[in-house]
Amino acid sequence: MLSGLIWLPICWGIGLLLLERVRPALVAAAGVVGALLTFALSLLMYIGFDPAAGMQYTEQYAWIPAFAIRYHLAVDGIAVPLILLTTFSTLLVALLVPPTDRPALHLAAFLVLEGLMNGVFVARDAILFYVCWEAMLIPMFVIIGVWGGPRRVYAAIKFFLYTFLGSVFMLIALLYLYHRSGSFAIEAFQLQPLSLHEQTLIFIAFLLAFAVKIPMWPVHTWLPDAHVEAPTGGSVILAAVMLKMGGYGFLRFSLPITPAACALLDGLMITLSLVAIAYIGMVALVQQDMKKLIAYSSVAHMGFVTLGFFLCFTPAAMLGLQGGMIQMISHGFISGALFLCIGVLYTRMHSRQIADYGGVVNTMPRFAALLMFFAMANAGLPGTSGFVGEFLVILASFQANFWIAFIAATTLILGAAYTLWMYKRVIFGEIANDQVRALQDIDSRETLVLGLAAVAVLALGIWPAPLVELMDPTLEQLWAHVQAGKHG
Amino acid sequence: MTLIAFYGFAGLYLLSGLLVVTLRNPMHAALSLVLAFFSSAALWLFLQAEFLALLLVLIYVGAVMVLFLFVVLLLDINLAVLREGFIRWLPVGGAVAIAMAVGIIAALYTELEDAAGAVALPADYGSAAWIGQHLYTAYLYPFELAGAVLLVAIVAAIAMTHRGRRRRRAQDPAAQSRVQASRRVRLVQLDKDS
Amino acid sequence: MNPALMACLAAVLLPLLGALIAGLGGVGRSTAHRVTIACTGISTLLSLLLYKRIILEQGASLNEVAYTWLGGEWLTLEIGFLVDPLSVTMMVVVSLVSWLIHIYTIGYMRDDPGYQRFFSYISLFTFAMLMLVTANNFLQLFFGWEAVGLVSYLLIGFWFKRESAIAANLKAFLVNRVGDFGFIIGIAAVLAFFGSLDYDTVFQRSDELRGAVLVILGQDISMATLICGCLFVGAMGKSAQVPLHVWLPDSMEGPTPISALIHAATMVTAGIFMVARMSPLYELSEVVLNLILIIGAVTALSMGILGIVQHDIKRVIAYSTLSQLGYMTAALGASAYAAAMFHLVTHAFFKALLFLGAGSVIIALHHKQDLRNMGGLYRYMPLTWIAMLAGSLSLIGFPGTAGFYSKEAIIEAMHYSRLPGAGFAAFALTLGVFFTGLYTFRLLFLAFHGRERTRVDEREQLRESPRVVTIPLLVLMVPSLVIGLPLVELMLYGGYFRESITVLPQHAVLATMRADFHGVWSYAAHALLTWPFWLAMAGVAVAAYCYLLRPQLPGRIATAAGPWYRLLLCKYGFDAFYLGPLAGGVRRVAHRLWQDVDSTLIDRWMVNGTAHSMYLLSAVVRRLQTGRLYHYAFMMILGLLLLGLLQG
Amino acid sequence: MSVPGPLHFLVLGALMFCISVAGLFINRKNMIVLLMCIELMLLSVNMNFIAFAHHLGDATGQIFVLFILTIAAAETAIGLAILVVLIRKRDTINVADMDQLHG
Repeated sequence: MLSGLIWLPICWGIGLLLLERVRPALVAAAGVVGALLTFALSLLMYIGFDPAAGMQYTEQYAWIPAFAIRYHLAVDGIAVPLILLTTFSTLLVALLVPPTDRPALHLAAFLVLEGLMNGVFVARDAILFYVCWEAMLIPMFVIIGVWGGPRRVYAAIKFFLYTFLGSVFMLIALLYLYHRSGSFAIEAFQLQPLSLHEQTLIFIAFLLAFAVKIPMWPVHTWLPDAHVEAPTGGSVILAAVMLKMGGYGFLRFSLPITPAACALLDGLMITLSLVAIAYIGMVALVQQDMKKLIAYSSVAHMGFVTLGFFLCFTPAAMLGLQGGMIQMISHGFISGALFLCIGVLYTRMHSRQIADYGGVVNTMPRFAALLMFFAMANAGLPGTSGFVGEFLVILASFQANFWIAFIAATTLILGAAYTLWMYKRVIFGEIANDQVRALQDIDSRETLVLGLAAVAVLALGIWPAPLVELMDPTLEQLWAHVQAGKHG
Repeated sequence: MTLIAFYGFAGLYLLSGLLVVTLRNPMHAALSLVLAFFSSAALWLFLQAEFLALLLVLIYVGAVMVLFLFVVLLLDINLAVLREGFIRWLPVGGAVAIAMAVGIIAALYTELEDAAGAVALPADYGSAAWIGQHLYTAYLYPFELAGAVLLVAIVAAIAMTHRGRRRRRAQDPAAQSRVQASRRVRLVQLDKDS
Repeated sequence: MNPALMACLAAVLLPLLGALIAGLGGVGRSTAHRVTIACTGISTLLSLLLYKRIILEQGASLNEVAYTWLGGEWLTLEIGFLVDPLSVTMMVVVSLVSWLIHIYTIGYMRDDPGYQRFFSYISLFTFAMLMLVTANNFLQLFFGWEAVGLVSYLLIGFWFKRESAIAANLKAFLVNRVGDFGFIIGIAAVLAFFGSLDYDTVFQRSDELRGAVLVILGQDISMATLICGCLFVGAMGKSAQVPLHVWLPDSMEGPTPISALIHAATMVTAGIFMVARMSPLYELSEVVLNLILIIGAVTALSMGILGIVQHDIKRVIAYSTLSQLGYMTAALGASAYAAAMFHLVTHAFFKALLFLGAGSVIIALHHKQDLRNMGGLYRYMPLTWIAMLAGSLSLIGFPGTAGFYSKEAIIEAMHYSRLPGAGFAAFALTLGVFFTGLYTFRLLFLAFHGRERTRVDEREQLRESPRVVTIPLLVLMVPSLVIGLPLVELMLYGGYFRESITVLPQHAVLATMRADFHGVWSYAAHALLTWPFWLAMAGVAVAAYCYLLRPQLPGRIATAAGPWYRLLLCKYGFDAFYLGPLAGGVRRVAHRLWQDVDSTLIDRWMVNGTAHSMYLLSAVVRRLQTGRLYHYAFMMILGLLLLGLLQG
Repeated sequence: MSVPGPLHFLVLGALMFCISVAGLFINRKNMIVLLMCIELMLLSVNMNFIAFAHHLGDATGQIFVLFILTIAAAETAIGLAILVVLIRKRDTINVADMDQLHG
């Protein structure tokens, strides 16, 4: 089942390339079918998944016996929601109209990317995880590099090198852990007793890899460039799933393997997250480019994820972990949808500058309504998923320290300010220029895509219980392990 | 008595080495190298390495040095150019050499001072039979290898230098690419009315 | 599911259903308004039924959980409904006023393109307000709180083509969000201390708060003060108390029905309702009660004064709302929660009446709102004039009217309260009555009496508004005038709120006032001798003198007052401060942060910087490869030498 | 007749080695002298080998010298061949001119 999740999209993508030679007309439809099949497979997995039973659907084959590297797949409460998010976002992107030049390669890149991302989430062997982690960069590099905007080459290279530099340190840490524990299995890493000094070094190595991915404050400057230059689909997947890799990494590697180091450095991590929330929130306020604004808003929202995770040494640890996880999933839907909306505008007006727009509501009322819904979700309106994650994290952070909650709560004001100010300048008001007057409202395909995202955001906002029940046992286990680990 | 001879030959040996390095004319340098070989052969005799000493003199000096001389004579090297930079680089080279010498000798004196006395040598030590006996038993394989190396050297030397028949029409791309315009094209100023 | 919960669920969810049908159903104009009016009508009926069951028949209050929102044994958050005297009163007020306004809107928005959209928004608002009111835990309260903020944002910016409207709605939302910032910290504090967000558990264990202390920045702040203070910040944002009041006058950009519904009757009272609901917590913190008292008094007085200088008919009423909200907050401060709720109920009716009256004037004058070119309208619009007169009398607290009973109770409560700020509050509120009388009748005289300043060609078309507008006016007139009589005895002194409001013995202001209350009419008669009545009449006299007998006198006073007048005009400089230094300052700092730190320091220096330094490094290394043999030999020997030395 | 101790020969070898190294640097121009210096270096190394062989009464030193000589001979042959080809192409054997391989 899990191998299917990895190899089905990859083979399907390659199949698309072949299909292009035979019957190019079918490529778009085939792409959608591929994404749909993977989504169905992930749904099947979700239905058959029993939250309380820890690791499930395990598959284990010897891969490189010489170094005890095994092709070992399994999935638990943390991975299932993220896989669902991946397959759902890729389905949304596949439904979009592919670009005119080389559509097959475009869809193939996305399907291969989806396979690799699923690979990262299901990998239980460190080397398999690392291979998928690095391989994932290649399709995204191609997507940004080929179909991107004017400065795409710079952005693609910057994105690739930045992430790559980070993950090289992770490789060192993995090798050291292999040296200590004798095998590459993640369980072995987690049970391997390590001295505080070792743990701190390993934690810093992992931090470099995951901080770049999330992105955390000082290493985030690649994200606005990557988003501005990436095509719509690329931006959606980059925002919806690739940013979660960092968070997943923290949960899967940093916290369980080096709990003492996390306890030692959680102060630093919390400060970085708060800087991301407040400082980036203000920076987002003054952006002129819509995509850059949403990119900075993503950094601010992901700040909540890291804040939530690193509250796990305070009294309200579980709240923080649940809040962080939900924030990841909800941010995936919301920012994915926002990028889809900007994509809709971009395909019509070929500009992302807020100044070029004004009074779009007069010509695109339905689009304005949907964008209003997503803007409100981005600002964390209760009833939408954006609120759930932030609410839990703020509740948890108050029990840690008043001032953490104080700064984290500023996101209410900043989030609303930059999102709605952008919304006002773009949507409300008189029609700014005749290009805006010539805009047509969104067609049925775009409405379907945005509608699906809206349903997901609303459902998670009104009734988050199923998602929480799915993750609760695994988070409980992780928290117990981290607590025990502290004195180990 | 042997000491005097030893110092004599040693002095000769060092002097000829110096000459090789300093002489302007490569011809003289080659001859002083030959002298160095002769003096070192003599010194080896002191160490009861007769076979090798003779080997050195007969084969090495005979063949290799002759080859040197042959090549030196074959190529008419103009001497003026050769010695140009000599003085400028002397201090650096000299300083490094002296430093190395001091280093090595200091090491020698500290390490070997307490070396045990000379070991009793077998009667036929250093003789051809003795070396042959060792050579063809323990060191047979390296011996074959040495032969192979020599063979390769011969083939390589010939392949490189042999120019084969004159008439070969093969082009020489390196030469072609290095041609300057001035040697192919001549601009001539024509006056108006012609 | 017992019938009461079913009724409550239906009452709350029906407006949502109506909103969805009207908004997304793509239905025609008439179906839209019929569906929404039917839904809100049924919701009003159900509220009245519940009211009868819980208040009149003293039935048990209902506290049920609908579904678990977020599971996990760490923290269970549910969505539930609490129907007790406090919330059922609010339910009736909200649904009744909203229903009347739905009917009124048919006339007001007749020729507006966004007709269905408007109806869907106001019934969505009703749903959100009912959710807020009937919540049984802090989470749902916060959901209703923000949803109401969202709908007010949508409605203020309803005419999205008008630049001023979309500026006003963004301002309203952000100022509300500033309030919510404090509110969410308050909720986090509640969870931190009590471990649950459910009203029941929190209120039963509320006395554990007495000694609790939280150390912030060295000082230890009592937990009760922190929780109540933060929650009150939220209430200030929503009920537009002084520092966060700037958005209410600007929200008049929205159509008049919503000004009546949201910015007079229901939404702005959410803050008052919340403080009344949290009375068990507020009673524990004298500091916060005193703060509330002072802020209420300051708002009442300062906003009342501003009402005098406004020229836009809706802004005058908006400032009057601000002032009346100040009265209610002051009542809360004095622990006279019942008086505050009573004033809330009466205010909802007569303020809605005033707004709708103003709306009908605006319809007649084809959306002109400036008092300076109105006058003498009573001849053309007698019904509207009577309604406005009734509303004004009730507003200034003319003895016998509903407004009189509630405002009189509040002013008296000030005298009995022993809080340090009570003296100042009593003075401010009594003085406020004079200004209330002044600006209310200034509006009445300028609009309906005196010289006709309307344009000549319009004068012929000046006719009474259509019946669908005047009927709600007349219907509303009844409660504005007479609602006080039955309720004053019951609400203030008759244990109307039973267990939903708890008052500590040392704060029981209303209990002491019960002693000298001998029936409704004697109270009214006794009031003729007290200060507030004479001040109100003095206000009316001054208004009559200035605006009827000597119309040019106010102009001369204004020029004479000079700087004072300008201070009032710029509304004490709050707006200037918020837009200039605060918002502008944040933008400037953000710009500096983005340009200097983010793109220059991190991006250009550290990221591209490292890339460039690699380039420089490689340029240097390139020169090492000279191509000359002896250099290489030399380096080899040098290496050997160094190795030797290192070994040696 | 007492043979002088190994030390003298080692010192000789060392001195000769340093002289040839100096020769490498000093000689900026001539390839042939370069090759000769290398020959000299090898010779000095052989000297050491034989000195130790004699001192330890062991055969390997001498045999090794034999192999070094063969290698030296091969190396000289090829060196000179290259020299000849070089002269034919560049008609100069000035070491300073041959720096086309620089960075």
